[in-house]
Amino acid sequence: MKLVYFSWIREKLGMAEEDVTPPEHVGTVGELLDWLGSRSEAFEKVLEHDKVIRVAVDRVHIDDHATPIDGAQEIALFPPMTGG
Amino acid sequence: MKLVYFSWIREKLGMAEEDVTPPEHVGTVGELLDWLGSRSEAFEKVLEHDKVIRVAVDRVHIDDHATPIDGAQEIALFPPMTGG
Amino acid sequence: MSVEPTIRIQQQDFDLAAEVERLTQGRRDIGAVVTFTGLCRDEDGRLVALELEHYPGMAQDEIARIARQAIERWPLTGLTAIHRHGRIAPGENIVLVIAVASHRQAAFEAASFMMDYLKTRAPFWKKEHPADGSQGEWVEARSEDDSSAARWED
Amino acid sequence: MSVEPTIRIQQQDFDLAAEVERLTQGRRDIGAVVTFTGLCRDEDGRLVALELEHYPGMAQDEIARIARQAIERWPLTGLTAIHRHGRIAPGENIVLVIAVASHRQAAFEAASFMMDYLKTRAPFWKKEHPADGSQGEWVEARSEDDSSAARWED
Repeated sequence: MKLVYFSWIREKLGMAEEDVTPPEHVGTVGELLDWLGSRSEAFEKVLEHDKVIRVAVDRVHIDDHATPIDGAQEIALFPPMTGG
Repeated sequence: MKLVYFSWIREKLGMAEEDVTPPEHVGTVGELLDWLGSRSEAFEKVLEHDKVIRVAVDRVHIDDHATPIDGAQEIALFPPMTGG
Repeated sequence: MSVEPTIRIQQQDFDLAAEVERLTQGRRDIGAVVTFTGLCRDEDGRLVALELEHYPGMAQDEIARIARQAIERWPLTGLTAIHRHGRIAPGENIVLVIAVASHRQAAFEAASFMMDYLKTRAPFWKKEHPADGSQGEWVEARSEDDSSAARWED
Repeated sequence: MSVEPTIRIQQQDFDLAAEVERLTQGRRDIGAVVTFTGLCRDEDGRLVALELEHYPGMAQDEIARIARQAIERWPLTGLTAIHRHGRIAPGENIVLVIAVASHRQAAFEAASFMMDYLKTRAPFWKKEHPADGSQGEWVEARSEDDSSAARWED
């Protein structure tokens, strides 16, 4: 699965995207974030702000971290939007 | 004093304006309307719609028929506005 | 420094882009421009034109009064209102309001307020010219316009 | 017949008058055109530019979703939303929304709704470029924008 990052999350991680293969036990958005936090210090620091981190699964906003990620192709992490 | 008429009031009266000198006892907008109604049949017919007739004294909307007209130069009578 | 509104009553058409440019050119403090353009409709083919009658001596002053209320109420950086009179065909412009501000809410609300008050306070009257050649009627005031204006009262 | 909104995500500027013309030309059933243009402010000289980052794969789809909601909710005859990305200087355009309808209330409300949702749902992020050459900050989301969007929820 592809992960894509935007705004200060992209800057803090030092990359715009990466391909990952989460272990079997990672089944939801919340579990994915926890697993990503356990993989790197940079990600752990990003997750200190996890209250404001927004997630899109296959380019659709996800409000509930219990949402399954089974079969997802692209998961995006970004801060609250400031366009318009 | 000059009276000016607009929209269907102008059409029903058959004139856009006239100069009048009301008698002494006509001191308010309401009294002016009554006096005008007593002067002509055409005006009496217009006054059948007096609930919707709007009045401007010297180019300012007047909501209260008890408003004095003493010293007024131009009094306008028109139906509710439909611009915009 | 108080904003000086642009108010025009005219027979000829107006140019939306030029009027926006007048309010924004050279400025770096504007965040939001809201424009409202009102056009003549043919009412499903029923009309060939509207005739806009107005009270020349009062129209400019009354719209200026409405504009001053908007400027006092919202932090605007610019405000324009142009109202046409005379015969206007379907598809043609009737009225333009532009409200300019740092933030969008002020611009949206001021433009909406201006239109509600133009509808109910500016001395203009519309007469219909029917497509079938019959004698046209004067457009009746809509009670929705009064209630729309009333929502701005405190 | 359902209205097909025009949605564009682009680096280059847009032309307000041309976009209005696209929605109104040749029509006789339109009574109201509301446009919102959002511009870059210099924040009292503090900024030389904003950088607009976006999520290319999602931005178009998300704005189209918002537009469909507006079209379902109000009787519109046309709807356009254009959002720029990249580096934008103070005084330049960022975003354009145009809502067209028979009556003004639908046009005003739909344009305002579109902007509230573009602010809070469209995947764009603004970074400041300060005039003093320092490292710019990412603009923080405003809670007013969330509450402004929340007023449209039933």
